[in-house]
Amino acid sequence: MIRDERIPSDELRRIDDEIRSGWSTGGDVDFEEAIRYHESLPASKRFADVLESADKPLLQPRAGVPRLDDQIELLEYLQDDGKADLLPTTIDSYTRDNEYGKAQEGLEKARETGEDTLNGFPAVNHGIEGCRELIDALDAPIEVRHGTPDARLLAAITFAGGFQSFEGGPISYNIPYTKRHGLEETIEKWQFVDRLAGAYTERGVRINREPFGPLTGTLVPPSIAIAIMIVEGQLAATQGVRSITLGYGQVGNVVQDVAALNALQKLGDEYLPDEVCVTTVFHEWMGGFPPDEARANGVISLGGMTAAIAQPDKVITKSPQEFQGVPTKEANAAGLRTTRQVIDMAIEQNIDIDGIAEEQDLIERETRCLMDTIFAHGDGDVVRGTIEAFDSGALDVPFAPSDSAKGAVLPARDDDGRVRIFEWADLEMDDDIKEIHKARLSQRADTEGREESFRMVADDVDAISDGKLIGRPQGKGGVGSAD
Amino acid sequence: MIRDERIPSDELRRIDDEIRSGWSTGGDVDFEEAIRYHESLPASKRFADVLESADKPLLQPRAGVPRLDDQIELLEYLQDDGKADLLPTTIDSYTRDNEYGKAQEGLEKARETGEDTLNGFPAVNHGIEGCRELIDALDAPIEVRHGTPDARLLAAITFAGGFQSFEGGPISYNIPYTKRHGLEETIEKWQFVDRLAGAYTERGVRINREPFGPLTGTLVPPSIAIAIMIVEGQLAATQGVRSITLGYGQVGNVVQDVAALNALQKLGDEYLPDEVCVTTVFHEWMGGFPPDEARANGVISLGGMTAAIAQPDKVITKSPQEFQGVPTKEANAAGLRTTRQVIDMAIEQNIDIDGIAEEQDLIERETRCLMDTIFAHGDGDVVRGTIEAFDSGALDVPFAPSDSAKGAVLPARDDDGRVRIFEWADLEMDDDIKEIHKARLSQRADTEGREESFRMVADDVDAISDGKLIGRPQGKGGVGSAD
Amino acid sequence: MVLDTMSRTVVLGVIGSDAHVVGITILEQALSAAGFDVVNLGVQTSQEEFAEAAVAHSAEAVLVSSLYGHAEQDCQGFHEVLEEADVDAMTYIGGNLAVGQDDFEQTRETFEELGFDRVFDSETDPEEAIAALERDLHVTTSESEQVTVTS
Amino acid sequence: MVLDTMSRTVVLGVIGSDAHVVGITILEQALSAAGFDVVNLGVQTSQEEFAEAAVAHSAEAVLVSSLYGHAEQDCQGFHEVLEEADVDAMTYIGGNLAVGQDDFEQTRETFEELGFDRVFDSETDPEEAIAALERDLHVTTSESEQVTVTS
Ligand code: B12
Ligand code: B12
Repeated sequence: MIRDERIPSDELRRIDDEIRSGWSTGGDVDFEEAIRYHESLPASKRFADVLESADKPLLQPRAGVPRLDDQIELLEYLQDDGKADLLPTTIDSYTRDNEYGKAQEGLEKARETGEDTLNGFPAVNHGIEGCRELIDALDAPIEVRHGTPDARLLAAITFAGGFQSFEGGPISYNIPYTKRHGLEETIEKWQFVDRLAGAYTERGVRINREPFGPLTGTLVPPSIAIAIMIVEGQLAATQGVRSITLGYGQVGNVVQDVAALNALQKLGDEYLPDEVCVTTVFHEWMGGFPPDEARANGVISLGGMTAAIAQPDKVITKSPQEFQGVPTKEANAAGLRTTRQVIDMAIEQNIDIDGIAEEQDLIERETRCLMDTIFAHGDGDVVRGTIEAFDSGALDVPFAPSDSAKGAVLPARDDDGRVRIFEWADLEMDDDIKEIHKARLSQRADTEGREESFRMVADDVDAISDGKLIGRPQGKGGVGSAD
Repeated sequence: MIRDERIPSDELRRIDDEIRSGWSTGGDVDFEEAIRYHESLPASKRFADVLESADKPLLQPRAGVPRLDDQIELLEYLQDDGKADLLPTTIDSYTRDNEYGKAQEGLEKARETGEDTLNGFPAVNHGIEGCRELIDALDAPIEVRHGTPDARLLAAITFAGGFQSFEGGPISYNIPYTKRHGLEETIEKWQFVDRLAGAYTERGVRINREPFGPLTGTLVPPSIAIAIMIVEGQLAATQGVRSITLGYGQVGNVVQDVAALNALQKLGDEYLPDEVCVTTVFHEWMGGFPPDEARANGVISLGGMTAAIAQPDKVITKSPQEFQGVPTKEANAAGLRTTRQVIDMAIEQNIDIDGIAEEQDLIERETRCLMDTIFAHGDGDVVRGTIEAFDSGALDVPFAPSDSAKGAVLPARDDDGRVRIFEWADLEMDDDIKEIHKARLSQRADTEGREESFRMVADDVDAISDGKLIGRPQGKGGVGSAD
Repeated sequence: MVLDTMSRTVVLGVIGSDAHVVGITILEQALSAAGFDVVNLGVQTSQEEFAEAAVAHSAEAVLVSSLYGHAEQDCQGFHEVLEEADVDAMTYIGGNLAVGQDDFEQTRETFEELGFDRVFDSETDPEEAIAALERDLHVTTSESEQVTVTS
Repeated sequence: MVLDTMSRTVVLGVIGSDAHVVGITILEQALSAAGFDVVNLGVQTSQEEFAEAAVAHSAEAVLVSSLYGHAEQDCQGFHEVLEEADVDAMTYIGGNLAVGQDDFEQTRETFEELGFDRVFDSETDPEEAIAALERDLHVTTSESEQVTVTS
């Protein structure tokens, strides 16, 4: 039965040896040599330092293509033409499934045909050398972004390959990304990833870790996301990580988004040990996008505006082609520049919106309820508590595809467009908070002259792609019109 | 010596006959027949009614090409693909100069070559029939937009041609648009335009009139714009206009823009006679745009966000190609849809920003100072007062190219990005208000560690196109680096 | 409202290692509301799981969803697997079927060649899928009207 | 700072019926700051007014600005008018020179054919125009450095 305890050094070495034998490139890892490589990198490539010392939100896109030279070209473009402050390398789906063989096939096919037959960069297959070639070629720090339940080999190779930031976590890369991996299993695997990052940290190479805040990207109530961020931050801290970036995905209501980012930073600082430097990352809208680049630019800009007000440490931008598919590099850079323009025009303005403190207070109270129930479920151990709380449904994520979460909680927007909880299922929450949500949602139902139902949820899921924030009834029968 | 008095009917007829003889198409105007044509139009083409009864900001682009069929196609596109609520017809520059002969040449060359040799639609040359073909072809109401100091013939033909909204005014289409026309002259000419609109109004065809609020489009302090809007509204009301849309151009600081739009509506209602229905129009940023469509989309979106908060009756959108030249129809429609998306996502949110009431109060006080000085200059007559006040410099517009304005007042942004007055010249203003501006600007100068100077103004003029709101020194020498 | 379509069973799932669940959640709801009997296999469903479920529930249609850009690889040989299991159902595929900014007509061809009866893009409303199913499975028009008229 | 360029006179104005004044306001300021003697004719300046001013002030360069899209028409025959008036000055044109979304290289050609020595697009910083003037009017390098070094 695993607990929230640091993996002992010998155990770390044992697992490390074992997982590195999983694919040929694993054998090339030499920890001492890797430390020397990191030490040789200029200050401008030290991810944690660059992020933590920035005086305004840094922008980072998403991007990953199979071939190394293409990936270099893509990132150079995003750096030069998009003016990205931080760069990504998004990993392909086969690697996420630990199917390095299939990834190899895809990579070879890509090399032969010139087509992108993988939806990301297979870093394990490229190996340490390939990774370092990438790191060396670019000026900005680069993060590994993936969605891998078992990312141990990916971490071993990319850390040794010179990456200093690694997205994900045992919950956030499990619940939204996979059906069958148990939580206990992914926690155990991520303890290794964090422990490895901690081993580098101990040697002065502070690997930045970034739990994935948006989760399913679809109307996730802020407190659920924040509680999971705190848990993953705690787990990482236990293993020795000292630079942690907690994430949050825009819901589109400015007051709620600013309040949530404030709460995320505040509770992160409070719950995580003092020796951890906590930063925040804001993801531009992660749900369904409008099938129209012009409208998508509006969605992106609203994200920029929110970022200018809340001033997170980092913003992950979307492209106007988000709806359609993997964006061209031009569209990706355009998303960066649109965001930059909005932020830079708005950030020097004093924009204090009423009601942020109240909303933040509500989010904090909700988050504390969830944290309390997690600790209670685990008799004080956050690992056990997380597993038990998901099991009982006291902790849950809307639209979770994973068997490890009930996925029974359902969100809906209130009359102001803030995300509330419509179906609580077994989610743990104080009654007075539930009453607040209930009242807000019944106010909306009144406005719309209809009952609260799954149809409202479905309408809200589609609303932003349909051009609105709130999924108001349109007169004509929509989804669920027959119930 | 002209005064703010209604043109008598016989005088109206006399001038009407005279000006209609200025170009062949003028002869076709038959007032009674025109009234019947207007009466035959469906409710959806009654500009004033559509605008005044809307429950959210209506969107209108700018657009004009020389040939009729091209103009129809262009407007259909903006209506169908851009989802414009209100349509424009922008007139070419030769017509604005009353050079109908040159416009005719341009039009014929356009017809021969298929190229757009004019920068707008020569409505006078197209005549009543051409105008009506346009009105008939589109579903939405259409406004005439131009920039013509002497727009009498244009008005006579377009009103009879079925247009029910007409932009401009004696100050707003003089000071920013022309060097040599005297104010007395343009006022006299616009009295006719307004009187003609009033004649239609009397017969139940409420022609909407829209003074051009952005003026030079470049850092115009809100109170200057609002005072001129009120004056033009008063002049129009005197001549019998009953539907007046006062305009304002975004300066980019959200608090100041919302405050200005609030003040515009409030003071418009207060200063204009009760029988006038006062609405407001917000122009997305009218100054220099970034030479990059992605960044331009950010500027446009900030305008949309501001509109969602202030909720003017109408928004005039910009396109992402504003910097480059006359936009393609696709870019024009994109500007509309980006704006729509931002407004529709933000408008249902309760976004109350601190400090709007204070800023609005300041703007109102400034505007009253200017209105008081205008009345005082004219011994109670607003026409005389306006002429005298511009003459003495008590009323002035920054960057005015006209000989009728001193153009000596200079704006600069304060540390929050609000437009303040740096050089007052002879502008009339209470000392305590001047002190407020002074304090704000010296705060900025302190922040930047430099003196207030023309260089600050020049930096602010370029700031938005350079990607920022405030023209902070960039370390390297910019304009005026040698002074 | 209970319709005759209650007897019409459809199998629904996301193929391959794709985890995008929101689309099929909405689809499941809409199909059920329209009177279909929906067997939702969830995300990350293998070709074999689709075939087994289709056999076990005598499904009249198999609805495959894919969003993440690996649809083509994931569907190679899918129709052979169905055939081997003796599944004789309509097959639909929908979602975001290509990597990158592709032309949809090309994508449609690719998937029709793979054996799918209908191919839908990601702008597809659930109503369109329902209408197609009603046509393909010969649900009578009056029933379908009952469904769409109620608002 | 006083420079030798003080003697170098340039005429500046917006041609035709164009009223866009902001650009030349900034240019005037920058040119003066760089030591040029600027005769600013303002907006809506005719070809003849440019020629007269150039003669009257013995200008070494005539700087024409046009933003509103009629530059080509407005500049037809301009160099003939200058010639007739015996103006022997460098001629520059800048601003937004074409209607619509044109390719700048094409625009440059058009205006070079019309007789302009240099053609600038609307992304031109005043510094570029100053640098070109200094080169074309043989202002010594050390002077120009004095100008750009001070910040
Ligand atoms: C939310 C989201 C996520 C969430 C998913 C959470 C979850 N578990 O569901 C998260 C953040 C986890 C995620 C992860 C990934 N995502 Co994603 N995601 C999206 C996003 C933004 C919205 C999808 C959505 O929920 N839409 C709302 C629902 C209601 O619509 P829908 O899914 O399109 O379904 C409707 C229709 O398509 C249709 N339909 C769907 N299936 C079928 C089937 C049939 C038979 C029929 C008739 C109709 C039909 O009807 C549905 C209901 O109306 C889209 C982009 C977009 N569309 O805006 C990208 C997108 C689908 N994702 C993409 C990618 C690449 C990924 C990742 C690989 C990348 C990464 N960096 O992590 C991973 C994949 C993980 C995995 N193993 O699957 C790409 C796919 C690229 C491509 N196809 O070329 C997209 C298009 C984004 C992009 N532009 O790059 N994603
Ligand atoms: C502000 C503005 C206005 C204001 C002008 C106020 C005033 N009197 O100055 C108002 C609202 C009145 C206006 C009116 C019109 N405008 Co206007 N306007 C603009 C806008 C938004 C900014 C111009 C500006 O001030 N820029 C800031 C200054 C500092 O930059 P600049 O002018 O480009 O000048 C710099 C450089 O170009 C260069 N430069 C300029 N000239 C020269 C000359 C030389 C020799 C050199 C070396 C360099 C140089 O150096 C300058 C300093 O850095 C531009 C679009 C844009 N650029 O974003 C449209 C724009 C110029 N306008 C345009 C049009 C069509 C018009 C109107 C015809 C349309 C209308 N609907 O009313 C009228 C014309 C009226 C008239 N008779 O001239 C078009 C021109 C289209 C084209 N060329 O293809 C533009 C591009 C907008 C568009 N996309 O449609 N406009």
